[in-house]
Amino acid sequence: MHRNSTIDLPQLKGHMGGLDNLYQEVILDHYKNRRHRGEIEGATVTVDHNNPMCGDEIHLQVRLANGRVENLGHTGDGCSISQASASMMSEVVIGKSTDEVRELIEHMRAVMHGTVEADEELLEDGVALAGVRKFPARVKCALLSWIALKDALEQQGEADGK
Amino acid sequence: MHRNSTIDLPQLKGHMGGLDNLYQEVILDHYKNRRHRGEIEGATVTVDHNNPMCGDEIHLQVRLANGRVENLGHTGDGCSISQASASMMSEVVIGKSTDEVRELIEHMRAVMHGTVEADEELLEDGVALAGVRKFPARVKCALLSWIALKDALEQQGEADGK
Amino acid sequence: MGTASNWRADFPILGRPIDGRPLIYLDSAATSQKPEVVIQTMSDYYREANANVRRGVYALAAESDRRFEHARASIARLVDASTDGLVVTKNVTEAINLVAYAWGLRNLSDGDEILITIMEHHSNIVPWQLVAELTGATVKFCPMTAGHELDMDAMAEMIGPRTKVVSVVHVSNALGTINPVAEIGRMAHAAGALMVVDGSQSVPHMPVSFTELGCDVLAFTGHKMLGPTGIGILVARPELLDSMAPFMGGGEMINDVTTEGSTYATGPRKFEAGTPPIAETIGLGAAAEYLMAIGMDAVRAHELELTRYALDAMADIPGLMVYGPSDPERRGCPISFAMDTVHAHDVAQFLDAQGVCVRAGHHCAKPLMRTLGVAATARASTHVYSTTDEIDALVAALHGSAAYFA
Amino acid sequence: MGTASNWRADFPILGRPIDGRPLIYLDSAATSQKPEVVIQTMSDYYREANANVRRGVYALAAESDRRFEHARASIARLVDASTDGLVVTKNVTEAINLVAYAWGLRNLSDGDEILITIMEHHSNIVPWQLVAELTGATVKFCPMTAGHELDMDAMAEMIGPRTKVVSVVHVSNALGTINPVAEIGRMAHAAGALMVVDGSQSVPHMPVSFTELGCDVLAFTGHKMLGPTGIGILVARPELLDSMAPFMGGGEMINDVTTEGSTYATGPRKFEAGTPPIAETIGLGAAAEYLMAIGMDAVRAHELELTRYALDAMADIPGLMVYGPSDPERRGCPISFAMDTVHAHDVAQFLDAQGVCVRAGHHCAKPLMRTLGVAATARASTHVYSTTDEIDALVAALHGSAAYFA
Ligand SMILES: Cc1ncc(COP(=O)(O)O)c(C=O)c1O
Ligand SMILES: Cc1ncc(COP(=O)(O)O)c(C=O)c1O
Repeated sequence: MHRNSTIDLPQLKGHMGGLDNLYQEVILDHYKNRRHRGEIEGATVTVDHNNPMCGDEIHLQVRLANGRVENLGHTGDGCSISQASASMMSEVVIGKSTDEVRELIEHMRAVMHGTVEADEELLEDGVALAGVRKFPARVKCALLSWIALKDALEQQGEADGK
Repeated sequence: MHRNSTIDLPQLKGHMGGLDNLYQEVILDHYKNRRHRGEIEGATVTVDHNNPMCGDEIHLQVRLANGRVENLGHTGDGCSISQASASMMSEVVIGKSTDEVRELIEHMRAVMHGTVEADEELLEDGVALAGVRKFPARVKCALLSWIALKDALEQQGEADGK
Repeated sequence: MGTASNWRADFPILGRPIDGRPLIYLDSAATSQKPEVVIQTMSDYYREANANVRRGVYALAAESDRRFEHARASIARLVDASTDGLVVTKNVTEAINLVAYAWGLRNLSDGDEILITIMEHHSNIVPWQLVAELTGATVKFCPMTAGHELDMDAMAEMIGPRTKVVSVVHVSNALGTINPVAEIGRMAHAAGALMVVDGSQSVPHMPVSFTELGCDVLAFTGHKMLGPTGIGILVARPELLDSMAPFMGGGEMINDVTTEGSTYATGPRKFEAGTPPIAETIGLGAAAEYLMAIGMDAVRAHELELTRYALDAMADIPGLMVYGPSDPERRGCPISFAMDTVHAHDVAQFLDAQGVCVRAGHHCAKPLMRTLGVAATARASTHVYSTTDEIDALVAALHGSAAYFA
Repeated sequence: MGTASNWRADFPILGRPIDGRPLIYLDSAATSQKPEVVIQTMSDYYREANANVRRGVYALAAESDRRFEHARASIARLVDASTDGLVVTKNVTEAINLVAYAWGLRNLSDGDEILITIMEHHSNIVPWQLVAELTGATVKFCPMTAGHELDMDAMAEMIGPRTKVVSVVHVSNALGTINPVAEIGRMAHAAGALMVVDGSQSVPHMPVSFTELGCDVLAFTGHKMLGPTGIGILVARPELLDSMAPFMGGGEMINDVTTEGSTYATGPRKFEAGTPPIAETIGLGAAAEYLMAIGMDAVRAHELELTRYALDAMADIPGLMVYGPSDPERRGCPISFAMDTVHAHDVAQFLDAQGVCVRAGHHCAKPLMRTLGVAATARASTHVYSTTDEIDALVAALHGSAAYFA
């Protein structure tokens, strides 16, 4: 046998190197207690996105009014990273102006593509997602909800004739 | 330089090993003086065949009557092997019964595919074509007119309702 | 030909640690590893005999032709078929599209039905949807039972006078289920329909005889059967090939080309436009010979043992759901599973940290996933080089992942 | 990067005697030889990093992805294009069929014209004839001048309001002629037509910038550019790809698949159904890097010198007719010729006995051959590894063949 089949279970967490960096406590916490999960009232735009490579799905409902994201709710199915990311994103974007949100989305994309360092002021808990960069296959999971929100802003913009 | 650029020309023939076996005198003679080249009178069936891999073409006119190949003429364009083969074939099939000709064609195919030795009684000059077997790319050239003749016999058979 | 451990030594990648850990490769259903002889046969070809095939008069071209035709014969022999019906494509996806376009575009029309199953890979769904759209035909999906096998009663009912083609996966890549394709073929033929079998997950792992299956088309893909990427195979009855219009046009597939129009080659070449994947054919020939030297019965016996061992061990993992038939005899190699508390991607990621490579996702079978009510599963899959030790490592890591994400 | 003789040492096959003779390979227009780095890069991939691409979460799959994407970027860089427009196919023939089917089937109808030229390869003729047949469009052939160049006056006249697509070979494989494709592209665009360039014989031999050519599609084939068999490339404007319906359906090219219908991926993937030729892409990436390290200007300069040298030497052979432009600057690498007393096949066979590999036949350009009034020509063609010594050997053998068959 290549390895011992009895892994010392309680010891695992904190001893898995890069993996612990991917699955930080704050990420698992958002995964287990997803903020703003569910439908919202008065959504002005709804988008469905999926990751065709793996099957992760996100349904986003957004209430855009007065140039702000007034409320946002998400449902769907996916891995801890995609779900935690949606949860973290919700927390940070609600209440912000659409310009600020657009900037946030761009920042998050740049972080994931490794061109800038994550800014905790901007991303709050979402700063933990920076650990995903080491796992290229998961970057799409982390970005799924952010891309969906970008799409929602654009659709609203078009509907408003901008 | 890899080789001497002044080849001693008059010495070439008879010193080219396998090549001399391919281009036997009798083949080059048939190539230069093609027997039964041209159109014939009273052809009962005409076929056009080509070798799609190289462009060799053969047009065969056959007069089939009384169960025999009464006459045959060929035109077309091709390499020494395909042309010599048409010439040799013409000599040997004219006057034979269609059954004998069918047998001849099968013999020639078997020779080319290496399953039997060439029978000089049957093939006459055509026995020289056996040297082609060593050059798989040229087997199709050697067989072109024979396959065309086979096709002609079949077409006539169908026309005669057999 | 020895035993699994001997075979294992033939695969150079399995001897190299990845990130300092031994590689435990359980993703053979996505693509298999390659034995040294396959890699070397292709390199040798490029170093010794490289020339375009089927047209050169020089000795090097004759040698290239010889190796190419030798390989085609070996591939045909593996599936008990004739080279007269063997078409080389770039992957099984092209092979199925070829049938859909070349046969379907001219033989399907409004009201006709294409019958596939709910457990097909996208490569046996989308080509049919595309020709359906172009011809007015409809694509029907045969459902499966609660035991994740094809519902043969439904199949019998769905095959009717409108059915023009039935196309079924031999072994499901997402469930492992072995489907009774010979029986379905008889039903299809009785209704006058064409029978197509997607052998992508069967041909690499068990004896498959095109002749005995009795289907019209058998398609499979090189990279899953110890061969290279860039090659797929379509085997068809030669008469079917003759009756089909060409798919792609170009060099090699013609009889004559004029400015007025073209006529086409006969036999498999009509469907092999352009320079074929020469080195890949030669590499796949080496893979076929390697498999035949082991013997497909021995391959099947080895993998069946692994499947039985894995199903047993996985039954003891709390919260683990295994898809597909519970009887290992009714399964090929892929074992799809889900853990109730951990998402498939997270399982796969955790396993990777233990050196265990499994796939997570929809396995290109989204209609099946919807039927199962999941977005993704994890999947472990073996080949000749796999061992029970590797299954042990998988099982240990699965226990670990439940703990890690608890 | 040194000189031709250095480059030559990079090609293992050229160091091996064939039947006891050094190999004098002058058939690079049919397929090129491969440098060691290309062969080794593919073997290394199979021995170190083999895993299916674009979906695995494990480290081995990430490494496979990394090599694959790195290669795509190198290939794009070679032709000054963006990877967003780079579609991987099995050969250039598939690339052209892809455009013919995916664009043509939906954009052509009765009365529309497809304009190609009399010097096209069958792979740029037959796909258009096939879609013409399916759509009612007509294929027109632009003629050439007595000097074997495109008749640009005729071209100007033939491009009209009915012209929907113009597809032209950049360098003729049978004549060597370089065609003014940028200029033709401007004419095509002025008429609102799509411009497709077959770069099979240009991309391997000279600097080609997709951006500067200004065409809509540039297609080329891996095995002629020091890369492996089993891969071709289509480069297109990304907007064009977006506007096109899919060609083949299957895994990888989808966004979602349901029993009701499917939606497709965006970008190049929409046209890459099934497992791509992974090792082949990585091998072609190595070939592109090898060519860029030499520099395409240096490649062109070297081959131009060889062409000039060969045309000069061949001019002295009695009874030898050379096709194509007499000015070497107006030619790529292929040199087609005929001897008045010896048929092309016999020439090629005799040359082979001298160790010189040339091609004889119609070069998949039968409409051109008919225009030239011949059934076949012989053709010599070079690449970076070719030398003037080899041209000397060719010329000596041509003298010999006239004597042999006299
Ligand atoms: C100009 C040209 N176009 C197309 C092709 C076809 O290439 P492939 O056979 O690789 O598809 C060739 C080579 O045979 C060629 O020279
Ligand atoms: C059952 C089945 N069909 C089709 C395919 C598609 O194979 P490829 O991607 O090689 O065309 C696969 C593998 O992905 C498969 O498992």
